[in-house]
Amino acid sequence: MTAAPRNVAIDPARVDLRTRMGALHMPHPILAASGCFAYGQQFADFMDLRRLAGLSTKGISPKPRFGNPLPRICETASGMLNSIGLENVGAEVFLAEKLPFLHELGVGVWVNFFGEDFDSYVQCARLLEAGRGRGIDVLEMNISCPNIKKGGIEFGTVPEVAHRLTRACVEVTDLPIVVKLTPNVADVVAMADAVAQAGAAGVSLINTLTGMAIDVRTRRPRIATMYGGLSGPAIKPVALRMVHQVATALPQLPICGMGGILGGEDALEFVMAGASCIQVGTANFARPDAALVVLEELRALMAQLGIESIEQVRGCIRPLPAEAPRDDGTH
Amino acid sequence: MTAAPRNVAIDPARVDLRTRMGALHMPHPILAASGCFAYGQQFADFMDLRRLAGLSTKGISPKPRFGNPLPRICETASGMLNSIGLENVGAEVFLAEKLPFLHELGVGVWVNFFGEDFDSYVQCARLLEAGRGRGIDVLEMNISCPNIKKGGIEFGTVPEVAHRLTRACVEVTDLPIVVKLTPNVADVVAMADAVAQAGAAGVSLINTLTGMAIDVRTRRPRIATMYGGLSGPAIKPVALRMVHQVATALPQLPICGMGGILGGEDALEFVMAGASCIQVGTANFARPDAALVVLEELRALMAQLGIESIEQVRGCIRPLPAEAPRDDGTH
Amino acid sequence: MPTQFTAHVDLNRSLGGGYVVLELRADGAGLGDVVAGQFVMLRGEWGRELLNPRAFSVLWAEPDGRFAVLLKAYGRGTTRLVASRPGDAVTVTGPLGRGFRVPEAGRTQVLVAGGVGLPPLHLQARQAHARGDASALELYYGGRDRDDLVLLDDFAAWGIRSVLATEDGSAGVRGYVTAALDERLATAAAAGESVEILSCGPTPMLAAVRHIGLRHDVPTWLCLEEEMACGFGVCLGCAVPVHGPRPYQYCCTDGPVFEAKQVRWP
Amino acid sequence: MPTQFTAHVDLNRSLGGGYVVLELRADGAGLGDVVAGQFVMLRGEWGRELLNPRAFSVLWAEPDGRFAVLLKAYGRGTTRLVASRPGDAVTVTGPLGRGFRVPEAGRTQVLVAGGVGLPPLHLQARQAHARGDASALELYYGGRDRDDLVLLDDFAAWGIRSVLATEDGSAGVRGYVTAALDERLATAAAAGESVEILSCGPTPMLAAVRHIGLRHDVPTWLCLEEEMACGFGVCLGCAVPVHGPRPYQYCCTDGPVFEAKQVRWP
Ligand SMILES: Cc1cc2nc3c(=O)[nH]c(=O)nc-3n(C[C@H](O)[C@H](O)[C@H](O)COP(=O)(O)OP(=O)(O)OC[C@H]3O[C@@H](n4cnc5c(N)ncnc54)[C@H](O)[C@@H]3O)c2cc1C
Ligand SMILES: Cc1cc2nc3c(=O)[nH]c(=O)nc-3n(C[C@H](O)[C@H](O)[C@H](O)COP(=O)(O)OP(=O)(O)OC[C@H]3O[C@@H](n4cnc5c(N)ncnc54)[C@H](O)[C@@H]3O)c2cc1C
Ligand SMILES: Cc1cc2nc3c(=O)[nH]c(=O)nc-3n(C[C@H](O)[C@H](O)[C@H](O)COP(=O)(O)O)c2cc1C
Ligand SMILES: Cc1cc2nc3c(=O)[nH]c(=O)nc-3n(C[C@H](O)[C@H](O)[C@H](O)COP(=O)(O)O)c2cc1C
Ligand code: FES
Ligand code: FES
Repeated sequence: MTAAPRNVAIDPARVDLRTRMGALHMPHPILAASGCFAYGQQFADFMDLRRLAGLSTKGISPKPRFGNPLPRICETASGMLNSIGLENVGAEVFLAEKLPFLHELGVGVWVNFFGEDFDSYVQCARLLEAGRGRGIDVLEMNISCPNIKKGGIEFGTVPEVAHRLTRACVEVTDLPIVVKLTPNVADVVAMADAVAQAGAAGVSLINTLTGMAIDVRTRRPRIATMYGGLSGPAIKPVALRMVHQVATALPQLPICGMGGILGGEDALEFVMAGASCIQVGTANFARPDAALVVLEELRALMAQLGIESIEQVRGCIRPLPAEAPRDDGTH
Repeated sequence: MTAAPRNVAIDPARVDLRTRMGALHMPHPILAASGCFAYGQQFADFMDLRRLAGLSTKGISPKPRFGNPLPRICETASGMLNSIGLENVGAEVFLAEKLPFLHELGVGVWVNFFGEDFDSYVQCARLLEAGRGRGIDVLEMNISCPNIKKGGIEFGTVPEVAHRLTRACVEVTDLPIVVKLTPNVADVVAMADAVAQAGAAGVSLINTLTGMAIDVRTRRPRIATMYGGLSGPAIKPVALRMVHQVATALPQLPICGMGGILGGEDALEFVMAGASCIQVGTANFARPDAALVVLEELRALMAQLGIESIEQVRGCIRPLPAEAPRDDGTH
Repeated sequence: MPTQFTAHVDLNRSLGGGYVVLELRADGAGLGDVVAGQFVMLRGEWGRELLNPRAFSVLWAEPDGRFAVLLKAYGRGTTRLVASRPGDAVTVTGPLGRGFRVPEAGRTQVLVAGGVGLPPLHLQARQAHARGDASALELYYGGRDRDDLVLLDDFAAWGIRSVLATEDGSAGVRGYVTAALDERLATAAAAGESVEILSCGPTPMLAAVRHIGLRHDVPTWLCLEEEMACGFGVCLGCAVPVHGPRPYQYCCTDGPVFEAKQVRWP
Repeated sequence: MPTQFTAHVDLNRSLGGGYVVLELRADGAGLGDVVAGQFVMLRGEWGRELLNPRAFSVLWAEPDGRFAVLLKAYGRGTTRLVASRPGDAVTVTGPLGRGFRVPEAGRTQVLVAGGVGLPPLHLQARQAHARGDASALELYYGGRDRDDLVLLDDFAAWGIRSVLATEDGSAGVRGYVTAALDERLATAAAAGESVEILSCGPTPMLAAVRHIGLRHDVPTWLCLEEEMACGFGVCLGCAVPVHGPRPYQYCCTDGPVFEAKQVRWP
């Protein structure tokens, strides 16, 4: 029969949580996700931001953007829909007014960015390059913006287009560019491969699934823009599958995993699927310190299972030997 | 301000639930979904099958198929994963041993079918044609079988391929063919359009999203085949979005909606999104009479909201006029 | 400064008509000082189905860490909270948002309440009474029927005059409370009396109050409800359309109290 | 024939060690006759997070509609059931599956139990006692420690000899119960005694029992656990690998009791 890993508990102090995204070394794998952490400040009321491996900012565009009409959010079963409209302060204001706070604090900063069209993506990367050495560690390029016009969809769904866009942005900055992919595709590996070939330092998986909810009493969509992005535990199985697909097909490409992570066990699932680090998104709304909860639960769970380091189990998932009775710890 | 529809309650007896899928007329829109209702028999213990508008059988292939190794299912947040392996008795046995029971009972029968490759799809449609006039009302062609080999993926994700396959099957039977599409695509409208052009009588939306779950204690996938199909309320927002996209882009194409329907309000959401009928799947496992619960709740809810017929509200969802304070019945 | 803490249900007091006062006791310090109109985000042990906390105006808060909210079962979250039993754990974030201002000398504050919109005005009245200027307040309170009008004794005890209106006439005048409000403002105008409106309740009522306030050109403050995920300014979900350079402000941080003329409604 | 009905929790009795006996009362007729090894699918008011019911062997069932299950908190569903209070509603489907057969004259049934695998064997013993042939039964019962060995008094009262084993030696012999079973079968073989094994418990234990039964060539019946969504043969989730023309049978309809030599395990 398939013996389960022995899982002999060890001292939590012995658990080595260090990890890296390509050249970027991190003390542990837990970051806060874009759009769920604003620019960090508000969370300082609730937690010590420096305990995070980093945070991904709200998506930044070259010019400031106002958001979408309301309602912008609604809850669904084990998830929520949002259509905020990529509202943000714009690159200049971000660099001048938001970044210094994070820089002084010394928290790792991933700047999530996008453009309204091809050129403005490149322009945004160029503008943000000014933040290198002033607090920015990574540019997380969001190519999955259903909300933006001008063929915005193609950036995230057509490998050739994503390749060209990534290449163009990589050329204007020395910051590592991690490309955030949309799950709304048939072949996520082709997308990951395309951006990897173009020089991406890694990929973030996944952004939200496009969804809809209806208020049968008002006969209106629950999101003013009709469709919104689905996040939360509901999408975790899709996120894990995509992380595993990409990690298996492109073992050299670092992956930042996310999608429905609420606790340490969720995070460990992503690591075992092949993620080098993970982001906590929607969970921050209910618990501002959600990412730290995930961190402590992850440490405790690894200790309990006798897992000594992230590297030891990253991407360790292998198929089941068929038909063996499972010792899955159930009674 | 946007006044909500007046919603003056009416007598449930006055609610007209009749609907039609193209030429197929149905007393009401509620069917049981494929793979969640076997071939019907087991449910006779729990309910009067004739009260259903119909049932979709477990997917039938030309030859019998045995299923996948275990574990085949696992639960996720507001959903479940399955990888049954399209196990079925095969077309001959279905026609000889399963169909007569349903035919005598007089319940509407949608035969969900697939093939291992292009030719076996066509062969299966030809074999099932023999069931016309002997109980089969609709052939529901499942082109979203991640589990099958030989370019199985392409059938469900490449419009041209889906078009050719549909055309070939339509030509060998006089039964209406409703094509069941996978949500694992970037552009579901292109797929729907391709099969409509090929002569499909309608589309079923949606099949399961491909997902994964991991047991961190055993370091194994919770599904033996690694990935499985995600169903249940978790996927409802994605299903509603796709139904609405297709209904808006192709108003002439009848849609059978499904994905996470547990109650009458869920069903009404799908109707308002543009579905002509709906299928209840995963919900049958917890409640064998789930589809009838949905039916009665739908009738009661429509009465309460003063909706006199399905046609009155099918596809009625319009965008919100921006910025009007909403009278959404909240306090 | 808002904090997040765990509290336990002390008492679940039914007021009839489906209204419930939930009294909670913070494990720690609790909310501290609360301005009328400020709110808390509450979340019970809801597992993974209902992810986000729900917003509730503070009805009262004591220095000892106890506080209360008034609610009614509306959807899934409020239904669970209404069913909660003493001892149940609730995660609390607050106090959040900006509340009502205190009455200025010589100006009457007309409180216009509907349904579960009562708490901010109830707290405003409680605090005015504590300061000894309850006399500057009046309550206009409307509902479908008499069951919708709760906690009236408190206002009476504080010596605050209440004008009631119900759609079925089962208490006070028949019809909407906004009609009575309209008359009240006409009288005030005639008498050259200085008044301002503080209102909280169903959005349609607030829309009507806004129009009346604007028409009579009296300062009008609306405590708004918007869908909220976080309550502390990070999800950007609770946008409120406003006039001015930026098209939106945020209900949870800029509000929930907004001045009527600021709000960009038709 | 299985039916689905609503029941309410009568009693939630803790046996220590985390084991709980949940006594339920059907609103209607209930389960009717139950064969030892048959099970029910139970689902509380779980909203939309946990969709599927959970499977539990019937511990006992009365004609008046009352019945009981033995459980322990394992994951999310069992945790909720263990926490359920008298009066809570539970949706029940059952009785489901095929149970154990009754002892043949002159043959000893050796019951091998582990953890929450006790109920089928406990019911087999109860029914044998009721028929007056409890003497044909013996219990081999293993657990991690003494807390894992519950309801022993019942077997004593029925006059059934029990051999206990715990991994920490806190009750009975130290080690796995399968060691004691092995010896028992050796003695039986030597004495030419006719025995068969009925076993239910953790899968690793069943795998060991299977090997021992096959080695000693005695009829061995295993009550298996497989992930189940429906419990009545429609989801095809609960496949059990078997020898024979078809590679799988179904735990919920063909089982949960399978003959050891039938099961296709290494
Ligand atoms: C600042 C503020 C103060 C409030 N004070 C009170 C109060 O004192 N008493 C009271 O009973 N209610 C109050 N509400 C309304 C209360 O928050 C909603 O009734 C509650 O969120 C509905 O949740 P539900 O789970 O019952 O409904 P569901 O429909 O299940 O909720 C689904 C989602 O929509 C959101 N939502 C639905 N309706 C509203 C609404 N009207 N306002 C905001 N979010 C909504 C929920 O927060 C949740 O995220 C207040 C709302 C706000 C914004
Ligand atoms: C025929 C049969 C009889 C059983 N009798 C008993 C009993 O008398 N007492 C008892 O405590 N337990 C019994 N079990 C096991 C019990 O069903 C599982 O412990 C329970 O389903 C776990 O659910 P959970 O929500 O706690 O775990 P979760 O991990 O949250 O469950 C997630 C999903 O996996 C399934 N699952 C997980 N573990 C098992 C398992 N071991 N067997 C079947 N499905 C599983 C659940 O049904 C659920 O669908 C029996 C199982 C079967 C198949
Ligand atoms: C309200 C909200 C706003 C978001 N904004 C952004 C954004 O600006 N850029 C981006 O790349 N992802 C954005 N996301 C997606 C998240 O970063 C994350 O990829 C997704 O929510 C899945 O993770 P989760 O389930 O933990 O939330 C947003 C998500 C939410 C809920
Ligand atoms: C166990 C299981 C088996 C299924 N088998 C099939 C199948 O054979 N053919 C098919 O087209 N869809 C199959 N489906 C998909 C359902 O018919 C349905 O499209 C999907 O589950 C979404 O609906 P739901 O959320 O109501 O379950 C299966 C679903 C489940 C859960
Ligand atoms: S509720 Fe999140 S920003 Fe206001
Ligand atoms: S549990 Fe569904 S077939 Fe056995």
